[in-house]
Amino acid sequence: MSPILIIEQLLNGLQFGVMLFLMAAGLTLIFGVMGLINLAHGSLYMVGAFAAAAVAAATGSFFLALAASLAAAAAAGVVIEVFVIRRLYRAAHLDQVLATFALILIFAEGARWVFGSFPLYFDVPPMLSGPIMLPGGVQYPLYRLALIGVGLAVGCGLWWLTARTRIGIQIRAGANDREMIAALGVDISRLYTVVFALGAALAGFAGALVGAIQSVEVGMGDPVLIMAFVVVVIGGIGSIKGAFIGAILVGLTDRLGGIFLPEVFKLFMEPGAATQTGSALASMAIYILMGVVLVWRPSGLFGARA
Amino acid sequence: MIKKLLLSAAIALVGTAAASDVKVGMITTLSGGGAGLGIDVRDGFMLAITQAGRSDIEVIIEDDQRKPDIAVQLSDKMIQSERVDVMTGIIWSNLAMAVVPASTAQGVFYLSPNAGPSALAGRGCHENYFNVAWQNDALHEAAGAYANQASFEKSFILAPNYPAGKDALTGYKRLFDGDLAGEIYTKLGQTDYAAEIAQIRASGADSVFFFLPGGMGISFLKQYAASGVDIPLVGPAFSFDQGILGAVGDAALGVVNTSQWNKDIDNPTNAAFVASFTETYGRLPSLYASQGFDTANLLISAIDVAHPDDADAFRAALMAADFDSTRGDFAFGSNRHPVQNIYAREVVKEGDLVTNRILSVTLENHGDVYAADCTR
Amino acid sequence: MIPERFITFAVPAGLFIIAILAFWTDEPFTITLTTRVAILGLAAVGLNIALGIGGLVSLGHAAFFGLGGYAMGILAYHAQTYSPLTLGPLVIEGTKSMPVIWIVAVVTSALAALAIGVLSLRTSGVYFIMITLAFGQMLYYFSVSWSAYGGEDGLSIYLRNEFPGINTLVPIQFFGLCFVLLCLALVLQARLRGSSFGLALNAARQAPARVETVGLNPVRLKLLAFVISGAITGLAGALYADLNRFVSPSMFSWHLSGELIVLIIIGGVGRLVGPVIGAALFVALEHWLGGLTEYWHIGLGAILLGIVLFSRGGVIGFLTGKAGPNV
Amino acid sequence: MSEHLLETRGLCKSFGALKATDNVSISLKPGEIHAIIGPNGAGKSTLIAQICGGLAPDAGQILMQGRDVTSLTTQARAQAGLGRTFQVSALAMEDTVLENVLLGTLGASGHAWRFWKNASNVRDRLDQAMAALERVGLEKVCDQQTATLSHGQRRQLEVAVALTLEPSAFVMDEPMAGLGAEGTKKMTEFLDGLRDQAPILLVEHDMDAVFALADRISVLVYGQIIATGSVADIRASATVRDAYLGDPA
Repeated sequence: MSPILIIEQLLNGLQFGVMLFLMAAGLTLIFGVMGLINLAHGSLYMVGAFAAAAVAAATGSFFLALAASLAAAAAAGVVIEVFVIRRLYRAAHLDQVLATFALILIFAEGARWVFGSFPLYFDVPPMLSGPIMLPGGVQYPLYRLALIGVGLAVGCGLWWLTARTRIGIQIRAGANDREMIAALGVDISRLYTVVFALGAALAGFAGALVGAIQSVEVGMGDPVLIMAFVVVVIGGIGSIKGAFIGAILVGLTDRLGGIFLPEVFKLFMEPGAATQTGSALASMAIYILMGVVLVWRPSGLFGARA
Repeated sequence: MIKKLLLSAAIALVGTAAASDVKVGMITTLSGGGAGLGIDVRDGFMLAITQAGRSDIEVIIEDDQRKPDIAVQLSDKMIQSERVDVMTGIIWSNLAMAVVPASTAQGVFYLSPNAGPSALAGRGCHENYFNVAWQNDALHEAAGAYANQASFEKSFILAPNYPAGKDALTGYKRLFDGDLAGEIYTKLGQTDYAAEIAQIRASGADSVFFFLPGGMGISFLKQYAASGVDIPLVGPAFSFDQGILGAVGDAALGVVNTSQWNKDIDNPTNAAFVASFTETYGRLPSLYASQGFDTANLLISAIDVAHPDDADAFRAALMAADFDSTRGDFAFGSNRHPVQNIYAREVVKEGDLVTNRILSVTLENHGDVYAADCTR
Repeated sequence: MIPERFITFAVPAGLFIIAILAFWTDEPFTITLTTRVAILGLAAVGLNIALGIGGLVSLGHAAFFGLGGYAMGILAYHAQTYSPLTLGPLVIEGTKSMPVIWIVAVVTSALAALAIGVLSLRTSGVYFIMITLAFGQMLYYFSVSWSAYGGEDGLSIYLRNEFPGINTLVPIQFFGLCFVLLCLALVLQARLRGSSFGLALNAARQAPARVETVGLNPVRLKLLAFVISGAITGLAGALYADLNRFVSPSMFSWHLSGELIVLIIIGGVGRLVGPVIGAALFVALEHWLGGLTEYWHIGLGAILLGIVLFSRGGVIGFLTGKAGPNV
Repeated sequence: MSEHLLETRGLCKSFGALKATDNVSISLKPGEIHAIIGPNGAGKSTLIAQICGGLAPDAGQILMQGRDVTSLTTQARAQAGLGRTFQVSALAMEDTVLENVLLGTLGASGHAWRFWKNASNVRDRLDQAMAALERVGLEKVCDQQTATLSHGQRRQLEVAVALTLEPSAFVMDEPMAGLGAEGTKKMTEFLDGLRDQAPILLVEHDMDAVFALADRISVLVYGQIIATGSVADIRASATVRDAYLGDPA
């Protein structure tokens, strides 16, 4: 293992982590403010990617495509908030699970109906394609570096939004005390729609950003959704800071585990079996991390309540 | 209304009365992830049936949603309720393992248009199971042989951590004479290959062999192109099929892949197939479509000789493989798997269209190593 | 309005009659479908004990379903290949005997439920949902990457396992076996619900603080409910594997966990035979809608949304005019 | 054995800079009703939560009959003889009135690990439960769903559940809350008779009821007990008047 390889893997873990953060931030906000568990968050990720791919195909512009992903996911978010989710705030978690599960089915098959069964084409813009040489001789894809930058910028933006703006104060108040926010005279139903749309837009944005280097296809949101759940559980529900730290932890664990666990097992097993065992264990690494955090802190690293 | 009902009832009666009709059950993936492959097989198959104008062949099509348990239930339905004579359609090896042994054990013929797991080619072969596509290893072996022809000496190889992935790497290694710079198994369904690409970069390999079907391959190719690593790629056709190339775009250009079919194989059957498929469905045919088309034509050729009720005669007719294949010459080996040419193709741009062009024949009349184990 | 007691007896009887009619009219596939209803119903009855009485919204019950399935798959695989299973010094012979397989399935899934329950019950509410989901996924990925038993391809068991005195390959006989187990589970749930344990568990869902202040431990009550629930779902998994003569990681998939919850909600949460009604409707929908259009999931999703938004209490709630317990 | 059935010694609990409980020492003797009064936010709920086991104190001890129970769980304290009623009714609303009381009898027996026999078919428990319901006058509605009870009846049911435990001490959090004049009167009479069975630590806002019932009163302000004494002492205390009673809030 050369130091260059290790640095590269750290960057990869970081890049994966910040993208997870975009997903997890929306989930944790929506849960923190409205007490809603949204399984359809992965579908919004997919909506963003499909919208971006469609717009990129029509206009050829990557940045228009990104804008489209934000708009489409936010619009989808508003639509499902107004027609479905709004009726579920007072409902039991069970109803929320079921209704958002139903939304997954509708979105997945709907996307296939509209866009067909084959993956869509969506690629990195020429100005961001190709590798770049980092100090220390590490060659790294420019686009991924840009993803890390964008993710960190969105993280800062969210921090600024929640800590420094009026709507942020309302969001934090809503997360802590729903009666209080009503007493402050805030239009709750509008606040909820705005937060839901914001969470949806973040998910859609992540879908588009990642879609450019992966395949844009039906069901692409499912694995990310479950990882984002793990992030939220680790970070603590309702905490943006927790989502950020959790996402980076999960990103690093997942990426580094996949590479280094087989190497570790090679120290005392024959290579074939070591690769097998290492890969099998690596696939469980983030869940084991989650288990450890739960034993240590049942309400997550930065969670206020269990 | 009532007249209509009576009419359809009459047709139904006639339908059941005509005992010489052949019932074909097609279980394939038409919804969910990977539906594109099933749709291509279905469309290719039905194109052949329609072109032949055969009204004595009734095809019942069901969607397995790529779920093995659904596939098993559908095969129960086909056999117990519809009482089909022949089954076909399954795309995925794991679904084939769930359905094929039980079906052939119940006396039904099965013609595989895509999956060819090694377990069904060797000791687990069955006299009623015919594979019209390839044994799973074939394209990977061809990739290994191509690597020798291209004088590669040090390959980095990767595949998802599941049985077909392991078969792929085994297949490549079987014919590849060089050394391995690295061998990794990725997570099934993995979409980010940055870590693997970093390892490839650090490995000092002169070639990379990968088997990453479906969305995995798309992700890998895009990320590989962006990484600046310029070690040549080799892979089986699955990641370069016409449906996928549209999503990969220029990132795939120049990659060599192995296939038993391409749209520019020069024979009249193939030319007619490509033209009529494109005209009927408004898209270029894929590898899978050609396999569906060949499967149907093989079936038709056998039905012309004998009805499946006459199992021995029908089996012999299938074995003769007396039909015009889109691949040109086509014959079965002793284990009822194809013995055929495998080509190296290169991804090229024809106008705006990213597609494949044949470079050379990599393996001639290639069978599989499991045939010796097949004693039935 | 129909009394719930009537529904409780009519639903299993109806399922039985359909199977018998299918037998007389020689429609083996209909029997296979009723068997599927019985097994999915059994799995959901298991979940209903945790969910309907204990209020535990587990989105990871596929874990137990899959473990039950793999208990069958692994034991039968070793019996089928005549190779014993070696775990270090321990050598276990495979078996094709259903009763033995069932016991192994029940014990394995109960132990797994204990481990997952201990961790997830440190939390509640949404955390619980997400954590059970995550642990279910963990087993899914493990089964995919553990190649000794087929990984993603799964394991085919060519012949159904054996039960003394019964030819399990005959559809109606295998249905009978599954049906009896379903009825036993229903009786067990009914007794459990009326027992001291059921009373305390039911109260632990509605008012955990009250249960604590009378000197009972609500977490322990819920943990035991989770274990019983996992064990029953595990048994269903073993039967499902035998129905299909095949096991694969898809038995662990989180869509299946979601579908089990769907079955319960369609029938009515916490209702004794709710899961059976749910399973029957689900299987019927899958076959009718699935026959009508490739995109049948859209229809299924719309129906589910309708149930959540407009009809509390599922089918039984609608028939009896009484809303079910609040979970 | 201590003469105090329930006692706290130097109890402290802080939330950040806020001292919610500040060196609180109170006791409960056999046969008495000891009322805790104080303005909103004085820390009454925090105090009760520590006594009953929902919240761990930062410092200090809680003793029952001389035994240190500070580290015991809520369940263990209940089994040691602590009967509690809640400010907001915590009842199984979907169950019948009888089932709620049967739950109490299960607690009294120490476990609920019976899985087959129907819970309402156990003779002793049924008798015990019905007796408790008769004490509070709810025997006629025992088969009704709890959610259909009036507010006053729910308060009575709370008490009945606590009664089944045959506790050695009661902790009651605002049992009069939300009751009308008539209900308060009935509840006052009932509690008056209950003190001989077991003493009551009573947190209550209704001053008339407190003055009618209490043997001793402790006044809690900003987490501190500023005075303890008889009804007359407290009425007369200038400190209390300044800090609390004189305050129109």
